[in-house]
Amino acid sequence: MSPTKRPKERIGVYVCHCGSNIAGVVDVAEVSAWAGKELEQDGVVVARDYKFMCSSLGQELIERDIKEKGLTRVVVAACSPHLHEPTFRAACARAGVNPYLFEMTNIREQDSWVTTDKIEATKKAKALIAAAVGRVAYQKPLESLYVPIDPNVLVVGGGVTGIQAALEIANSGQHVYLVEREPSIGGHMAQFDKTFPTLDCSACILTPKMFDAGNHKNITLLTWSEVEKVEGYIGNFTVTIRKRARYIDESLCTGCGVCWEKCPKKVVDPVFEAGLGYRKAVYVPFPQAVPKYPVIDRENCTYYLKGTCKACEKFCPTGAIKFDQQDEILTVKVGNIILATGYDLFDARKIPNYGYGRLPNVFTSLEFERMTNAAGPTLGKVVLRDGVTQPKSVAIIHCVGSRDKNYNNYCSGICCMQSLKFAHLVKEKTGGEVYQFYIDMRTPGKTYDEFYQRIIQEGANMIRGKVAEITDTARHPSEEGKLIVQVEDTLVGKQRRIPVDMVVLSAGLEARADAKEVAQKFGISCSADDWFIERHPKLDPVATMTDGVFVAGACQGPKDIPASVAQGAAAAARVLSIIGQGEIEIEAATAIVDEATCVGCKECIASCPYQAIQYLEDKGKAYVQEALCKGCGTCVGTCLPKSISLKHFTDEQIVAEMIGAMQTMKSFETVEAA
Amino acid sequence: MPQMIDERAKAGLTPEEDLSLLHEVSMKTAGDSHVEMCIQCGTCGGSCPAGMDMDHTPRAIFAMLRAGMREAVLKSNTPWMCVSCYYCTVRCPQEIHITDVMYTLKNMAVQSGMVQDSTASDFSRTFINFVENYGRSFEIGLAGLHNLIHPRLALRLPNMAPMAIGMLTKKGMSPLPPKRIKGMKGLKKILKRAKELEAA
Amino acid sequence: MSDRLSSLRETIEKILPDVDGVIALRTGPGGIVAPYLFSKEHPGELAELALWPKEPVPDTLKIILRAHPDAKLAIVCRGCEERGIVEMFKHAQFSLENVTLIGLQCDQQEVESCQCFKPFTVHAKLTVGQPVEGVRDPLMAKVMAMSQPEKLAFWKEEFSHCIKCYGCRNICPQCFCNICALEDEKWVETGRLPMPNPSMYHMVRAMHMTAKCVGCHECEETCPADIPMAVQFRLIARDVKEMFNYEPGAVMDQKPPQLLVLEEGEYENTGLPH
Amino acid sequence: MSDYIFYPGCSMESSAKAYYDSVMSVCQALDIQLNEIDDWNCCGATEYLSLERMPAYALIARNLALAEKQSNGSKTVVAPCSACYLNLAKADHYMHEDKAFGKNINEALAAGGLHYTPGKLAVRHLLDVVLNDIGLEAVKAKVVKPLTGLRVAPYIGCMLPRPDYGNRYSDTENPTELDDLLRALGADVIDFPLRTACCGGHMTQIGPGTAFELIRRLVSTAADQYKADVMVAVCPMCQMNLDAFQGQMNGYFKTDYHMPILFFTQLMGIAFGADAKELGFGSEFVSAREAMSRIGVQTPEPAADAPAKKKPAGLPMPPPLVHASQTTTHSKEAGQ
Amino acid sequence: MYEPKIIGFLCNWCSYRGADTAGMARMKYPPNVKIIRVPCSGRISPELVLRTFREGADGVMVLGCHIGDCHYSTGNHRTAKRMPVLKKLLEYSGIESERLYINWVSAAEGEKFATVIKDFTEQISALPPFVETMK
Repeated sequence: MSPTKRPKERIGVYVCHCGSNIAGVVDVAEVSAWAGKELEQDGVVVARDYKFMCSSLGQELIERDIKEKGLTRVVVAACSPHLHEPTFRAACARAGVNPYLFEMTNIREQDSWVTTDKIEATKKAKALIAAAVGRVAYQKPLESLYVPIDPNVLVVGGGVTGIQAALEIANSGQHVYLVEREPSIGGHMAQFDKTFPTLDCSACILTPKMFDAGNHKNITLLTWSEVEKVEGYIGNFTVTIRKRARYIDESLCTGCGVCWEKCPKKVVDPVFEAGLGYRKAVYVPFPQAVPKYPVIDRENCTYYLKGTCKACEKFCPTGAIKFDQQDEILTVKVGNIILATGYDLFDARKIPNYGYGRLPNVFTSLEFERMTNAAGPTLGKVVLRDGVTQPKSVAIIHCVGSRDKNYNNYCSGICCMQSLKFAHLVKEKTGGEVYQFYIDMRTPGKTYDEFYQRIIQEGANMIRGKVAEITDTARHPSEEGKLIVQVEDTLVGKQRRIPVDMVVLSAGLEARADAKEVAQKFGISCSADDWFIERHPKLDPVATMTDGVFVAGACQGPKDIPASVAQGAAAAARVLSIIGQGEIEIEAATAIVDEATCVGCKECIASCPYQAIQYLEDKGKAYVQEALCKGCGTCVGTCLPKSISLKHFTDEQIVAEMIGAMQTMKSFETVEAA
Repeated sequence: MPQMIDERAKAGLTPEEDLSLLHEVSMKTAGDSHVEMCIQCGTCGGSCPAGMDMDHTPRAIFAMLRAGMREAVLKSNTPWMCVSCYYCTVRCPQEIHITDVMYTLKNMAVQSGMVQDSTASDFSRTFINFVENYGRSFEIGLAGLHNLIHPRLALRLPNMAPMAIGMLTKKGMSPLPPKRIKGMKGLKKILKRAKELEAA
Repeated sequence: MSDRLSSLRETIEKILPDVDGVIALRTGPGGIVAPYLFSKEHPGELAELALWPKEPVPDTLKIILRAHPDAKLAIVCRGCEERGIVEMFKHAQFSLENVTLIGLQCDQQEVESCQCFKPFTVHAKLTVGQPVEGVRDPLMAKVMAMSQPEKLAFWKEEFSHCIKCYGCRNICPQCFCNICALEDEKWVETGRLPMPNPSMYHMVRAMHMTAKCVGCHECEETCPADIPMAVQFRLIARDVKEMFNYEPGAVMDQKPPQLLVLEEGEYENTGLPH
Repeated sequence: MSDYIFYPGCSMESSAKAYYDSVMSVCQALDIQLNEIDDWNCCGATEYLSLERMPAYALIARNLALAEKQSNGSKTVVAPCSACYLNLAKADHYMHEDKAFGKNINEALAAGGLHYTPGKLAVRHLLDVVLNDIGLEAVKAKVVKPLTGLRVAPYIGCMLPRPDYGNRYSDTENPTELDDLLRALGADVIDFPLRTACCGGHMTQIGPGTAFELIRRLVSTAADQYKADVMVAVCPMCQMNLDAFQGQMNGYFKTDYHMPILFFTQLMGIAFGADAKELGFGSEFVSAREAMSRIGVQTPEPAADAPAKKKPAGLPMPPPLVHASQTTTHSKEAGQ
Repeated sequence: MYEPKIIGFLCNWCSYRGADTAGMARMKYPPNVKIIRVPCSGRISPELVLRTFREGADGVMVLGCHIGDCHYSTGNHRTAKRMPVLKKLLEYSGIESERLYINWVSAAEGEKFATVIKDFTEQISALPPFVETMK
């Protein structure tokens, strides 16, 4: 029944209980006994089940069998190979069996966890093991390829996470390219006034780090820049970066500020001031910006719009204004990449019943941050949209756009603490009444809950209930001229209408609007909510499925400042450990052409997504360049005479795997029919 | 043993079999109601235009369903106060089909005979009697009949009579029942089969 | 017919001095018609020039060009044969740099005999005869009209006559591989007669013909069991044209669609879920 | 000429005769051909659903089954009543979403020799058809008598934008489609914050206190806060609750509102130059005569405008959100 | 009622991970589909699908990354072009073309994976066993 004459191999089968994860549903003892008996003809010489195959004892069990029983092939039926394939490959290698002679089949994620019927789950496990045994006999030893690691590192995103990562790496002596899309590094943290729970000044703790990053001899700072293209693989990335024209000659600019003082064009700043304040058409986002050079906002600059003005040019003492400057395209070589691209704020206009954008005195959390910032548009005063009136009562609404399937299903994590901080700031700055509307109070960080208790003590009114609507339609004279927050006080069980002067929406955190494109550019994947996916949620939180590409901070999921900084440092440590190795192993499963049978029709060449296949004119044959081949096998799917094959995924292997599963399924059918 | 049940009742505990109440409601609601997903946030109760007049807010009803408080839920006026405005449904962060659940609770209340104030259910009954016999509804006859059944409603509404007269004069509405649809026989068969299926 | 024969002869006579040879059909000894390389050394042989029955000349071209890559040749080809030559060229089987195509347009009678959908050349600079309209094989509509069990029964019956002589593959000008998947036990149940149902041999072959079959019907001509296998190829060819706007042999530098990335709007034609 | 399957609903034959007359007039003007479903039955309103689920949906589905059978090329069922519209759309949606449920309903229908294929038909409200199939430009082209000077409160109500299975409306809480239409007629449209608040539904019959409060909110906000001349409805039940019960509401709260409640098609008819009587004017409880007389004479009465907003040098507001649905087409045929 | 035998060819990066995601969320689905992991759906040649039917499979699934999200950039484009043609061939040969199923499931779409498996198993159960049809 085998596709070609089946090779004689000595195969060991190991069935993992995974505690009760597998054994609770699959009858593992029965499965291993069955494999030892029914699959003997296929070469199985030993079959065992064990509580935790991935434990050191489990691995030793395999290693001992390899040595004592002379196993030439190993099959492990356990969890997903994405989790433990490397573990068992390494165990095999230690005992002298080439790691590619090992096969893993998934009876946890794809069997015991998804099947209700225990008998059916056991049968499925048998079929999957038979498939793996079928396949493993045809597997061939492969030698891994090693490539040297380029010690330079790319860090994308200049928020607190990216700055931390860049500094850690630069301090160790390696070179970092730090790319930031805005004119200055600093990110969201630079917009805040106070940080929870310590209430220390955000700028005071961030500015020194920004300065260090801007002046480090090992950091090339590329602001107002974006990554356009990424090619290559771990150790050998080639990155194309667009350095957008600032229209400022950086070698001449001293950052004196005359240009933005003199610029007559005032525009709303939607980024740094969160739309609550203004900047000029030539600007630095904030006084402590790093680098100090301004940029000209071409879309709003009078000169670009009308052809006249040039006030900045006239007054610039060093002649640094360059209206004809062009974008620069840079190509850098790096060995590793850290993505720290941060988050976007949920757009509160999407919730019509909260009236943001329609009702003037409804503000977002980021607007409120700017309002409380001493360097912000109101110089730190808490006022209504008219710019002067101090509110006597403020409602702060949690979970805006978070924990809501209509918007974002997840908890944004930071909003509870942020809202409590706002309550404190309102009390401190206005002495007015504060209402907190929350669903559940989540304060799990160090000294976070103490902060919550402090705010209660300060007199904030806590109302448990998700706000239904905010309206200016009064039902009662006492409500006239106010914003009315309509809510069910769920602890009382009654609907309440609370009139206030101002509402602050604690908008949730979202993945960047272009996260998907960025992920695609760097070859990583996004979750359904567009957050970047880490390699393992617990054990490998900053690596990704793409070797050499790491994620840190809020681009991976909502995070507060301490967690972001920790991840930035963690990613840096991972990168440094790779650089320290000097070289790295890459996938050995590449395509190969059988020259004897290749007819030179060039179909594989056209079908390769990577231009990895060459046509040898002299021989009239195709040829795979191993270093370029990524091992997708699309060429194999194309080749009519099957002259091209993919190592570790050959037709023999796949057909034998399929037959193993089919035969077992059929044998159950026969037994049941009898 | 009976003593033990009393003890449980005293302790505010409901008999265990009623923990199936939530599931029952879910099963009896058309489509996927997501009713078990409630996070008790109160968006529904806060949104409800009739919330002020309800015994329990919809949120509280979901908590009571979870607790298996069958009698309290089915005797509550909450579902009967629902005006089908669907604010709760579109705002619910868990996408619970709250309005549809209210219909289910009304169905269950009527079937179990636990309805406390029958004004609303009788109105529905009167309404569908016309539909089941004529295939069409009959607004003016409906209002009249409904007020005959519930004279205290009419007392509460002394202005009802002029309005009914207005219907006849201003709108030229007919005081006669609607014309029966042609396919009444077929419709009756359909409804009969549907009722059997509902009972199954 | 004689008109076309004499004007073909004139055309060949004209071109013969400039080339090393002209591939065309010749009535040989015993009246057997076969491809032949006419040369200026033997101009008299042109008296034996023949038009019909057609023979797979693209293969002859390949054999000669493989042996003599620099030869300067002309070839008399019909519409189907021209498409076959173009496909072989696309698949790097030979270079057409030194080859002159002489298009022979089929007449109505020949079209009927082959049920050909496109009985004229489009690339050849020199042509002989007047192009006539193609026809659609009526069997295509007949198969399409069948229900699923009827189709199954129809092919079961047809393929039951197959003796696995591999004649259809051998004659096909597009089957130029050195080794063949149809001889591999992995894909085809070799050495089993009658064929199991469904016939892997014919299914795999039909898949290989996707975007390759030029509709020359040589396979059906050569089949000793008269199996109308080309109907499947034509039906699929129609789908490929609808989905990816590709027709084998029609455009010189158009690559087969299944090798390439999806173009704008193609995905919508595939019927795959979104 | 665009062809549609038409489900009028019971009210159109009785209390909402004015709606029926004006719909017919407007559709004729816009070349909309409405083919009434032969032998349709009542949709059951919210009442049948309150008592028994399966029969209620079977009752609704009978109409869909008839429509599917009688459909002659058109796959769109148009209902002018929001409640009918939602019931039909809901039955189609749940039969589609919950396969077992759909099977049961079809089993019931089979007892009457009928069948409905879920998803086969698109159920739409007349407003949606006018806006998205006919379009504002075509409507504008028909206007001969712009409603200049008439302050109109656009009132959509609940069941049109919610739950909005087909994503046809820009917003479930603040849809501006009706505003756009009325503006195209030349009316002075107020930014009515309660455009989708509840009219009281069946509570006028069973819990009048609750209903009166809901009516009061709508009428008083339109009248006092926004000085509207008339309020425009898209549903017979909304119109009836606000119009017929306005007097009782006044009695209940000791107020004195006189807010005429008109159907959007009545105003369209006027703008298209049709005769007021043929559009059913005069059958409303709260007379629209005074309000309409203002545009009857050509000189528009100076509206009691709210004082022009002077922009103080305050903080900037965020720009309005552009809905994805506004950039794409709203009209969606069934079966897509 | 027979138990349909189904083979699912899943790409390593999206669909196989999608199956893992379904597992991690403990979503239940029928056990009929046996998964074979391949690097990319583009690896699946029509011959492999046909061979699987020859072994008596009642249904074959090919699941890959969404178009545009392929780990190998455009490997799945080839799948999207090859497999519809194979479906047509099945149809013309008198084999129910719904026995071959192609869809895209991302690593995050555990729920979609479970639904796809449920629906396809149901769809195949409605057909007679493949070997019966071929008799």
